[in-house]
Amino acid sequence: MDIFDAIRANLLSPAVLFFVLGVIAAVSRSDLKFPEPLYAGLTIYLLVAIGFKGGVAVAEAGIGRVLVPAVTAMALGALIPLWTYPVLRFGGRLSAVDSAAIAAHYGSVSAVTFIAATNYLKSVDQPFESYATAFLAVMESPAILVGVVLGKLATRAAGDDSGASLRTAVHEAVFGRSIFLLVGSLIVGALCGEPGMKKVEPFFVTPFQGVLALFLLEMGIVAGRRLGELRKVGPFLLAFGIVVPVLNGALGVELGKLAGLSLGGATLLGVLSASASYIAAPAAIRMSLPDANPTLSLTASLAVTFPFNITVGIPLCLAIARRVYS
Amino acid sequence: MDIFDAIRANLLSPAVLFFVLGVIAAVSRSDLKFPEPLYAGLTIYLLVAIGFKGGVAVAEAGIGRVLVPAVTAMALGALIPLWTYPVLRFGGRLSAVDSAAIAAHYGSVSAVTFIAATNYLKSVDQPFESYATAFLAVMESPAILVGVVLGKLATRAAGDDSGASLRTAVHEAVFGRSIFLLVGSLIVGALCGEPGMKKVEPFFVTPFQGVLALFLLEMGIVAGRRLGELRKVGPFLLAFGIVVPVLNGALGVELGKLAGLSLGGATLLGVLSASASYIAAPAAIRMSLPDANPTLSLTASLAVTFPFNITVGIPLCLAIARRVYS
Amino acid sequence: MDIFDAIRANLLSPAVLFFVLGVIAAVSRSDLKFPEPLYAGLTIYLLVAIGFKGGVAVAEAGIGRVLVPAVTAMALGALIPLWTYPVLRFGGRLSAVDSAAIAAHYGSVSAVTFIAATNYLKSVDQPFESYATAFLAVMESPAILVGVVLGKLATRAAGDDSGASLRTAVHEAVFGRSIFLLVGSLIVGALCGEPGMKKVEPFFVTPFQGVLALFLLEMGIVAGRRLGELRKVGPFLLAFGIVVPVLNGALGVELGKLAGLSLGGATLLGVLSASASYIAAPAAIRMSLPDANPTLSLTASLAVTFPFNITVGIPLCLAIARRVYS
Amino acid sequence: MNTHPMKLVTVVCEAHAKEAVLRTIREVGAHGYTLFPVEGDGSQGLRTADIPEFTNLQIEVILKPEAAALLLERLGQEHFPRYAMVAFESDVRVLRPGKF
Amino acid sequence: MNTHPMKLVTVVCEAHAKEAVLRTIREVGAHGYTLFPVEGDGSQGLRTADIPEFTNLQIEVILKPEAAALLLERLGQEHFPRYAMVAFESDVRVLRPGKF
Amino acid sequence: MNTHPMKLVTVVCEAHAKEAVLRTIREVGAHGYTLFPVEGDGSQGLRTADIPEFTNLQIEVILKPEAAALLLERLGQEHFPRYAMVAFESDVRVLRPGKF
Ligand SMILES: Nc1ncnc2c1ncn2[C@@H]1O[C@H](COP(=O)(O)O)[C@@H](O)[C@H]1O
Ligand SMILES: Nc1ncnc2c1ncn2[C@@H]1O[C@H](COP(=O)(O)O)[C@@H](O)[C@H]1O
Ligand SMILES: Nc1ncnc2c1ncn2[C@@H]1O[C@H](COP(=O)(O)O)[C@@H](O)[C@H]1O
Ligand code: NA
Ligand code: NA
Ligand code: NA
Repeated sequence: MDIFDAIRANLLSPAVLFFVLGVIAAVSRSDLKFPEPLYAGLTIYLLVAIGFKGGVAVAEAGIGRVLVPAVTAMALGALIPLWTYPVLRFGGRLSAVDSAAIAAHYGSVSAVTFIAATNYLKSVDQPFESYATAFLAVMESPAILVGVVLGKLATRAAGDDSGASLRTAVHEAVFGRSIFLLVGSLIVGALCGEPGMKKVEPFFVTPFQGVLALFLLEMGIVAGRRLGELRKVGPFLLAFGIVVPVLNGALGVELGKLAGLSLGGATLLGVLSASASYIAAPAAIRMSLPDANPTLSLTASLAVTFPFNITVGIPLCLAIARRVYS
Repeated sequence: MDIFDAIRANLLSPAVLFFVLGVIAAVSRSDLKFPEPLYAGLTIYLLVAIGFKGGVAVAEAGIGRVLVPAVTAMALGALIPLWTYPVLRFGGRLSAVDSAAIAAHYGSVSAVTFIAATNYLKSVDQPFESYATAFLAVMESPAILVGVVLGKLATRAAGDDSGASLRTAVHEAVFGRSIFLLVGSLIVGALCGEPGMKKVEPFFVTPFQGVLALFLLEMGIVAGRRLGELRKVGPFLLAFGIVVPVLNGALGVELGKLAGLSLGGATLLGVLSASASYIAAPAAIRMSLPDANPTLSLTASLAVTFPFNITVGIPLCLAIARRVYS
Repeated sequence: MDIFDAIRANLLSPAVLFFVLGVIAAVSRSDLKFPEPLYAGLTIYLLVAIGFKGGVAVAEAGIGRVLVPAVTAMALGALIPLWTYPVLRFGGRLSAVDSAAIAAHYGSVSAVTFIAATNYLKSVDQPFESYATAFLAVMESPAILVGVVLGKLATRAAGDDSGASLRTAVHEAVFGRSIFLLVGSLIVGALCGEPGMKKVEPFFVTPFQGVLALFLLEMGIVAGRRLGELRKVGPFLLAFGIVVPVLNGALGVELGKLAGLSLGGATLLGVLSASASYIAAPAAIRMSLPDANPTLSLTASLAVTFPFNITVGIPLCLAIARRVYS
Repeated sequence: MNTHPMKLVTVVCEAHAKEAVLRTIREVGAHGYTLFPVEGDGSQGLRTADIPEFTNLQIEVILKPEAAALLLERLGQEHFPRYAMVAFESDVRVLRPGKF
Repeated sequence: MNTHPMKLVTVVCEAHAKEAVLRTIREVGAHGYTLFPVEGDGSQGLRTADIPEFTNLQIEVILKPEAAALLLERLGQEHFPRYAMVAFESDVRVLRPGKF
Repeated sequence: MNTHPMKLVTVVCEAHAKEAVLRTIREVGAHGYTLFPVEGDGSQGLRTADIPEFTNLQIEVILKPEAAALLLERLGQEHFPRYAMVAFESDVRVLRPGKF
C-alpha cells in the first residue's frame, strides 16, 4: 500500500467523511449544530474511554516499558516550541509573543487527532502499543510551559507578574479538565486492569469508532467555522500549519524508533508531534500571554493543521514510519 | 396474522409503550422532561444512523435500482398537497392559507414515523429495501414547495414578496439541519459501503432499537403536551388527521408496487405518505406563509396523525400492503 | 471471600474508582463538570434501563411472588423514620423538624446506590431476584410521608396548612420524575416481557455497567462538592450517616430473609434500607417542611452515607447477608 | 409607537423554589414569565448548575408597578427566609401595556 | 471612566422568529446581539424548551436610543402580529459609546 | 417593604475571560454573581455556543453604586483590551440592601 492508497483509504473511512460533512455544513451555513452539552458529553466519553484503555495497557506492559518512550514524548513536546519559535519570529516576522503562543500550540497535542490515528491504525490492521495514550497525557503541558516562558522572556519589560502567569499556565495545563480526565482514567484503568475492562468494554470499546465518527462531524463544523478566518492569518502561517506538522511527524517517528517503540507506536508519537492543540493551549495561553492574538494560533491549529492531520497527516505519518522501519 | 394481531403486536413493543408512557407523563403533568440537548442528540443519532445505513444500501443496490422509486416518492409528495388542499379548503372551510399550510405538512414526511416503521417491519420479520431511507430524504421538500406556492397563489394580493418567501422555503426545506444530516449521512454511507459499516455498526446499528424506544418516550411527552390544543382544531381536522393518512398510506403502497418495490418497501412508502411533518414543514411554513395559524397544522400533525401512525397507522400500512401484494 | 476482600474487590471496580476520581476532581477544584443535560440524560437512561429490566423480571416471576417482599419493603421504608426520629431528636439534640427531615431521607432510598449494588452482585457472581427493582420503586415514598407527618405533628403550632403540605409531599413523592420513570418503565417492561427485552437489550443492558461507571464519576463530583459542608453538620450526624446505614442494612437483610428472598435479594433490600435519598426526599421535604435546614439532611445523605455505601456499605450488606444465610 | 412604563422583576433562586415562586407570580396577577437555569454564587454558596435539582433559576416577569411591588413584598416575606434567593426590580418600557 | 447612556432592548420570542428578528436587528443598525434559549409562559401558552424547534429565545441588544425606538416600532408592526413575542426597552450605561 | 437602589452590572464575554472577570468582581467587593452561557455576535465575530471553550458567558452582578463604578472602570482598563467583551450598568431596586 503506497502513500496515496493510504490517504485514500483514510479519506473513505466514516470518521473522515463525517468530518468533511461537518466542514461542508459550516461552509454552506446550514443551521446544523451540536448543542454544547452533547459536545461536552462526547468529549468526556472519548477521553475516559481512551484513558481507561490506555491505563489497562500500561498495567499490562508494566510502568518500566512505558517510561522511556513517555519521557521521550515529554522531551519532544518541550523541544518543538524551541525550534518553531525562531521560524515564526524570523521566518514569519511575527511578534515575539505571537511566535511564542503559536509555538506552544504546535508543541502541545490534539487528543482528537491522536484518537483518530489509533482508529486509523486499527482499520489498516497496524498493531501499536495501546499504552501510547500515556504519551498523549504527558505531551500536553510541557510545550505550553516552554511557550509561556519564551513569551515572557521576550516581553520582559511588562514582566513583573511573570511568576503568576506561569503558575496560571501550569495550573491550567496540569489541572485543566481534559488532562485531569485523561490522567485520571489512565490511573483508573491501570488499577482495574483486564477484569475491570471486561465490565465496561461494551460501552467504552465496542461502540467507540462510531462515537468518534459522530464526534468528528461536530469537529468538522467547529473547524469549518474557522475557515473564514484563514485570510486573517496570511500565507506564511498557512504553509507553516501544513509543513511543520509533517516535519514534526517525521521527528516524532524517528524519536519513537530510538525510544524502542514498534512501527505503530512510533507512528502515534509522530502524529502527536504533528498535531497542534486547540483546546488546552488556547486556554492556558489566553491566561498567561493575554497580549498574543488568539486568532493567529487558533486558526492555524484548528482550521489548518487539524483538518490536514485528520485527512492526510495521519496516513502520512504511517507511511513515514513504514519507510523508517523498513 | 390479521390486522388486529398486527396492531396488538405493535402496541406491545417497547418503542410504542414508551411513547404511550410519554403521553401519560405529559397528560398527568409529571415534571418528566428531556433536556433540549438530549432531544437534539438523540435526533442527530437517529438521522445519522438511518442515513448511513440507507447510504450503504444504496451503494449496494446501485443508483439505478433506487432511481425510479425515489422519483415516484418525490412525485407522491408533490401530489398529496394538490388533493388535500381542496378537501381542507372546501370540505373543512378553512382559509386558503391554512389549507395550503396543512396540505404541505401532510405531503411532507415525519422521519421518526419512518424510523418506527422500519423498526416494526424488522420486528415482524418483514424484509424491506434498506435504501428506502432515500425516499425519506427526497420526500421532505416537494410538498412544502407545492404548499407554499398554493398559499401564495391564494393570497396573491399581498404577493409582492412571493419570490423571497419561496426562496426562504426552498432554503429551509433543502438546507435545514435534518435534511442536511440525512442526505449527508446517506452520501457518507454510500461512499463507505460495507467496510465502513463494519466499523460503526456497534454504535449506529446494534443499540438503535433501544435508542428509538427512549426517544419515543420523549416524543410521547412532546405530542402529549399538544393534546390540550385538540379542542382548538375542531372535529373536521381531527377526522382529517386520521382518515387522510390511511388514504395516503394506501396510495403510497399502490404506487410503491407500481414502482417495483417489494412488499416491505411499498409499506414504507405508504407510511411516508401517511406521515405528516412536524419539524421541517412548520419551520418552512412559518417563514413563508406567516399568516397561517400554526396551531392548526401542528396540532393535527403532531397530536393526531403522529400518535395515530405510531400506534395504528404503521401496522395498518403493512396490512394494506399484504392485501395489495397477495 | 471475607469482608475485607469483598470491600477491596468493590473498591477496585471501574464504577467505584471513577466515583473516587470524581471526588478528587471536586476536592482539587478541577474545572471538570458534567453539563446538566448530560447528568439528566444519564439519569433517564439508568432509571429506564433498570426499570425495564425489573419489569421484565416481574412479568416472569408473576406478581404473586413479588407482592410479599414488596409490601415488606414498603413497611420497612415507613418504619425507618420511626426509629431514627427519636435518635436524631434526643440523641442528636436536633430540632423536631430537622429530625423529621433527616429521618425521611434515611427511610427513603437512593436509586444510584441500588443500581451500584446490582452491579456489584453481578460482578461477584451473586445471583439475585431481578424484580428487586420493584422494591426500589415502592420504597421511595413511604418514608417521606411518614417524615412529613412527624415534622407536622412536631410543629403543630404553625400547622394550619398541614393538609396542603402533605398533599404536596405525596404529589412530589408519587409523581416526581424519577419515580414516574421507574414505575413507568417497570410497567412497560412487564407488558413487553422477554420479546421486548431482546429488542432493546443491546442498548439498555449490554453497555449498562460502563454507563454506570461514567455516571458515578459525575456523582463523585456532586458528592465531593458537598464535602466542604461536613463541618457544618457536626460529629453526631457524621457518625449517624455511617452507623445508621449499617444497622438499617442488617435490618433489611433480616426482613428480606423473612419475606422469602434469596441471599442476593436480601442483600439488595439491605442496601435499599441502608441508602439515603438525596434527590426525591430533598425536593419533597423542601416543599412540605420548608423550615428544616436542608444543609443537614443533604450533606449527611449525599456527602457521608452515599460515598460510604458506594465504597463500603454495599459489600458489607453482602457480607451480612452471607452470615445471616449461612 | 408609544412605549409604556412597566416593571421587570428578576428573581434568581434555587430550583426547589420554582413552583412556590411561580405560584406567587401568578397570584399577584402576572400574565407570563420567562425562566432559565443559571450558575451562581452568593451567601448560600456556589451553585454550579450541574444537576437539575441543585441548580439555580433566573425568573423574569414584566408586570404593572403595583403588581411588582406586591410580588417583591410577598417574595421578601414568604420566600426569602426559606430559599436561597435574590430578587430585584427595574424600569422597562413596553409597547402593548394591556398585555401585562 | 465615563459611562454613556444607551438602550437595551430585550426580546423573548418563539424560535421560529429567530432569523426574522435578527434580520430586523441588523437592519436598524445594531452592531451585535446576545441570545439564549429560555422557557416561558404567556398568552400563547407554555413553552418548555425541550425541543429546539419549539423553544423560546431571549435576545438582548444594546443600541443607540434612536435605533432602539426604530427596532421596537418594527418589531411591533412586523413581528408581533405573527409570532409569540414580548419586547421591552430599558436604560443602561456603557463605557465605549462608539461600539454600539 | 422598602426597596433600595443598587446597580446591576452585566458582562457578556468569551469563556476564556471567566476566571479573570470573576476575580475582578470579587475584588471590588461583590457578594455574589449569576452566570450563564449565551450565543452572541459582535465586533469579534459570531460565538455560537457549541463548544464550552469557545462559548460566550453572560455574568450579572448586583452591587453598590461605588463598587459598580469601580468594577466598570477595572473591566474597561484591564479586560476590554484583551477579551471579546461587552459590559453595561443599569439601575435596580432590591429589598435587602445589606446583602449586596
Ligand atoms: N450580588 C449578586 N449579584 C448577582 N447575583 C447574585 C448576587 N447574590 C446572589 N446572587 C444569585 O442568587 C443566588 C442565591 O443567592 P444566595 O441566597 O445569596 O446564595 C446565587 O446563587 C446567585 O446566583
Ligand atoms: N409578563 C411576562 N413577563 C416575562 N416574560 C413574558 C411575559 N409574557 C410573556 N413572556 C415571555 O414571552 C413569550 C411569548 O409570550 P406570548 O406571546 O405572550 O406567549 C413567553 O413564552 C414568555 O417567555
Ligand atoms: N450591541 C450588542 N448588544 C448585545 N450584545 C452584544 C453587543 N455587542 C456585543 N455583544 C455581546 O458581546 C460579545 C462580545 O462582543 P465583541 O467583543 O464585540 O465581539 C458578543 O459575542 C455578544 O454576545
Ligand atoms: Na504537537
Ligand atoms: Na406525508
Ligand atoms: Na433507606
